[in-house]
Amino acid sequence: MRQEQNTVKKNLRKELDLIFVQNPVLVTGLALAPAVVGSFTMKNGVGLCLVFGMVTIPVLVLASFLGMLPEKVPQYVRTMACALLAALMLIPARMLAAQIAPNLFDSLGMYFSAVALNTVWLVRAPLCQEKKTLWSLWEGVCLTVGFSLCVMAVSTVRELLAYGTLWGKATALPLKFPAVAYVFAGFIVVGTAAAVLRWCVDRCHDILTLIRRQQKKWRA
Amino acid sequence: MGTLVNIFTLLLTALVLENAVFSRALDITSLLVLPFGKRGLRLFGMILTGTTTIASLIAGLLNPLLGRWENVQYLRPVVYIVILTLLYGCVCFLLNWRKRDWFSGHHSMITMAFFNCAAYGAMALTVYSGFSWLESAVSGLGIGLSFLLALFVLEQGRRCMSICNIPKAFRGLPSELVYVGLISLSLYGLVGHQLAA
Amino acid sequence: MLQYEQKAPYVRNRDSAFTFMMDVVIALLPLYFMAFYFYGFRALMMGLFSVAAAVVSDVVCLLLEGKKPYLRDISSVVIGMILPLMMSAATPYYVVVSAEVFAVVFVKHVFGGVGQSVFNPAAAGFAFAAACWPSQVFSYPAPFSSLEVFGPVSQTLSNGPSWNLFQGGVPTIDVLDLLLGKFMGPMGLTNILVLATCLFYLLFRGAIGWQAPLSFFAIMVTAMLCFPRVPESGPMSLVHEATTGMWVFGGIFLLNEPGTLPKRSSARLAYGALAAVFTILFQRFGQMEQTFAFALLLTNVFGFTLDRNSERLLRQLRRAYLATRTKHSEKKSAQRA
Amino acid sequence: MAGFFTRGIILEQRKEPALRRKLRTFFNANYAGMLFESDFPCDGAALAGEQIIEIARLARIVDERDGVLLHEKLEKARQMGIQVVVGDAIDDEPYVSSQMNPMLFLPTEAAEGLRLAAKAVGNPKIYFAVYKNLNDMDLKTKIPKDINGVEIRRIHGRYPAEIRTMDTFDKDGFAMLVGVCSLIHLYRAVYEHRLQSTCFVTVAGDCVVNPMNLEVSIGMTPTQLFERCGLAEDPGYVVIGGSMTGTVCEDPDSYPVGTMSRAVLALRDEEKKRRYQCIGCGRCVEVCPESLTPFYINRYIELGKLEELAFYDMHRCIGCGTCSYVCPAKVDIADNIKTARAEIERRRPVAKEAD
Repeated sequence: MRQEQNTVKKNLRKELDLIFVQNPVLVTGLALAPAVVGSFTMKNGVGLCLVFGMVTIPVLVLASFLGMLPEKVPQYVRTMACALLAALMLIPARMLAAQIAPNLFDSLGMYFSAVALNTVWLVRAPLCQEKKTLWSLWEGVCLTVGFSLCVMAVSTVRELLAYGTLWGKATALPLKFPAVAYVFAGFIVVGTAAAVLRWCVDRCHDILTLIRRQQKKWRA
Repeated sequence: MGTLVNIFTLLLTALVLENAVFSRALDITSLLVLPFGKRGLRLFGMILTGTTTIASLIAGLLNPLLGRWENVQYLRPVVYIVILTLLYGCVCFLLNWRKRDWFSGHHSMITMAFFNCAAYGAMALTVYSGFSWLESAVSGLGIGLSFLLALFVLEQGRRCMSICNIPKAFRGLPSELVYVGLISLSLYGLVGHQLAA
Repeated sequence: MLQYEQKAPYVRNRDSAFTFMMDVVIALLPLYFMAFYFYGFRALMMGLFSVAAAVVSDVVCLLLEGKKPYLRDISSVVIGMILPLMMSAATPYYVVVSAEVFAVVFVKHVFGGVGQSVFNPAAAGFAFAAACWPSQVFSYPAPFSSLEVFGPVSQTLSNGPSWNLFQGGVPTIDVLDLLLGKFMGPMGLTNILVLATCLFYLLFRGAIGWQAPLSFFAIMVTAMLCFPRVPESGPMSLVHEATTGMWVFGGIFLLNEPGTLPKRSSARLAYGALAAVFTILFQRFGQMEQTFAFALLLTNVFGFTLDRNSERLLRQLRRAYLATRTKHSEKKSAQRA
Repeated sequence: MAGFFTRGIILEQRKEPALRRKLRTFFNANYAGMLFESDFPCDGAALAGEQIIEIARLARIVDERDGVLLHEKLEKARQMGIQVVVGDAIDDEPYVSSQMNPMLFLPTEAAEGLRLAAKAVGNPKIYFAVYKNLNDMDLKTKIPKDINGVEIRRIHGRYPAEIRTMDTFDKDGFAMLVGVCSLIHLYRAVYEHRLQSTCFVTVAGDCVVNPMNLEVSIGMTPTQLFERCGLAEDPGYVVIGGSMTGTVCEDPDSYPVGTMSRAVLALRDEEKKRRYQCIGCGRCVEVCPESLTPFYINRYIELGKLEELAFYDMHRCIGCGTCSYVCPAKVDIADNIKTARAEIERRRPVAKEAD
């Protein structure tokens, strides 16, 4: 029983890495296009995270079910099924987005549905086929949290700099850089966000090794 | 003669003015991250050009049909993805039937090429700007070729950055992102405004 | 008494990186004097603010990287001095400072600091400012109007002759004013004669190579003469373009930034030509008034490739030359035997 | 300022006090007794070519230009059929005049030695080569047109003049360079059966009171030489060899001066020689005589990527030091290249054993 619990804790720990150490957007760099272009206001950021969540989690769950299909079914049929599910999930995502902010779809344009085809589930779906459905659900949730953290961070920074507003409400920022909303600044902000994340992860890594070395010393 | 000039300007705008990668950041993931290696990426570029041209050709053909469905806004993205999956299905079926070994080797490359923001963007662009079927094919070709152009530019960038001692936090992906960002800043001088997404 | 880390050539050239950068600063001073002559103290204050911002952000980045900032390394001062000259004298200070911080932090230090700039920081800074606030950067006060040093400028700002050229109209300023630079234009680069003296000073001091400016100006002048952008005679269009355009200033200071310039002389010729081609294309199809900075950013991308290809070309030439020489010497030894 | 079309650099030679002064001798052993016994007659005219080479072998004369034994060099030249023998007195490095000064102050020995060498090789044309750009303000010695009938040809151009000597003599045919000092030793070996136990050294530098050229017995230490010439102040560092291509001598008390060390320099150490970071100005590329790109070579060496250096032809570097001389950021490119070459040499045998 204890050994089985350890594996569960280890798996949980491995999935949690997906959020910070292996962040899908900033570290492995998947699904970059919407994160770079789409996220210039917080509303857009929320919209992107919503669609990403609505698409990736069901697809990964479906992938784990597809794993049970007989071996004869070729792999490309499974990816086609996942893609169709992703397309169908767009419709409820669109309705939900209309509730949050009326003109969300127009401001995002084609990037709203481009998120449906992101490379995260394309890469993760074959891996999830061997997993049990609960684990792939958990992985989907971790991926979505990782993606949304990054996109929300980038979009808040860009909105603050570009329009000086937070979720549409003006803030007391004296300086406005209208160009931060453009595409080139999106690249640079995401690049610096990736660098800052790596810097923080390195520093936490150093601190953790220090603590572990301290503990070893106390125990010895 | 008129259409020829029109096509040439269209191709030029798709290549330089509204470069799919630098002005619309359509296909950054496969450009920066996917582990296809140098020659693999060029092959991937070819496949991507094929998919974008065919996809936008079909979108151009369906254009009058899709245009009329104005009231059903939600269905349009679904239709695009369905078209893409069908294309993917028949291409995979053909390859599986004909060249099995080559297909098994390059399976992930083909899936990436089909389910790709660039392909989706090409279709959305053709319907958004209401091109005829010929113009949409040319704009799809333009988007694919702009991916190859971006690939060439980024190769030079990577080699140039290999000799700069970039601070540790910026090594790898972040510096390439900033590099592509500065190139899109330079192309901003041509575009001059935020592209209609 | 004995030191061991002295390395091979024990006699060294007298000038150091400090004197190298000081040459560029000295070449920039007459432009600042001219800006002060036209627009008063505000021009100098803008230069001061931008240099301060550049140095401060440079020091902060060095501290972040863990390196010790060194007083005599004045490359950020050079960037700080180049940037405000391209803007109009009435630009608010926050525009200059933020463009400067963007240039030093995101363009210079991300790619490795002093020597390894992949892009030209000053050009990228100006491009960022032009993208962010095109109205402030491109609206010029009339020269000899006394501008308030601090606070908003009460002068009436209007578009200069470069806007007419951009729209296709012919600017109606007589040639003498154009040559002396007494027209509405960017702060420092309206007087073409002073710019020419700066070019010769830098060439003589060896701070810039002669290849890149030569090929750049050659192609630009021929293009302006043969294909004028506005319906007027060739030489007149050349005079208009040269005095109002930013590419003359860019060809001297921005193009020859040591980091981004390729190193081989043949590669420098090709680099200057490429920069000229991009400048013309950006002028014809660009959406902005002064698009030289954007064109230069695009040419910086190809700087390294030009160097590498010219190296590859030279290797083939050297092989061919050595082959002929060995054949020649074999023939000679055959004769003698 | 790096030249427009010519490569290399103009150097301030600082040769003058040593070049003008008479050549002095400074021995620590019984110089007269160093003879070798042989039954050859004592005058050059009667000897044949092979006998001269035999004498050179017996006297164990070393050519100070490249460290090759003189008799081997003459033997090889004899087989290849050399058409021109050139006495090399090209001292193009600052402070160094250890070849020019003996030629000027021992003209008969130098000229006769050159004729003997020519006779050994099958009497082709003979010249002396001297560097042209001695642009010192206080240059008083006037280099004559010829020495005892042997014409002196001046090597034009900028600092690394060695590589251009072959081209200047190519018109006359296959040329071979022999150091002047070894010719003088050849003359003494033939006419006085004397072994080569001495070498010609310039003692100079900004800490030396009166710099001069000395004929020194082999094995003496730099401190002895400095005592002979007088030190104005403690030298910052001591250099053996030329001022551009020499090496720092860590322990001047026990370093033996050999035939190959052409100069012993005591140089003051200026603290303000601060090392900046390379700014990528490209002057080293303009100035390199072998038209290499020291900028990229140095950048790859500093990053440790040694496999890229083959593309940039680092093996063709002649180590003349002009890139480090002209670099405004005072980066030691020549030294980096030297260490990188040693590193690549160190790695190569491993590869050989592998396959």
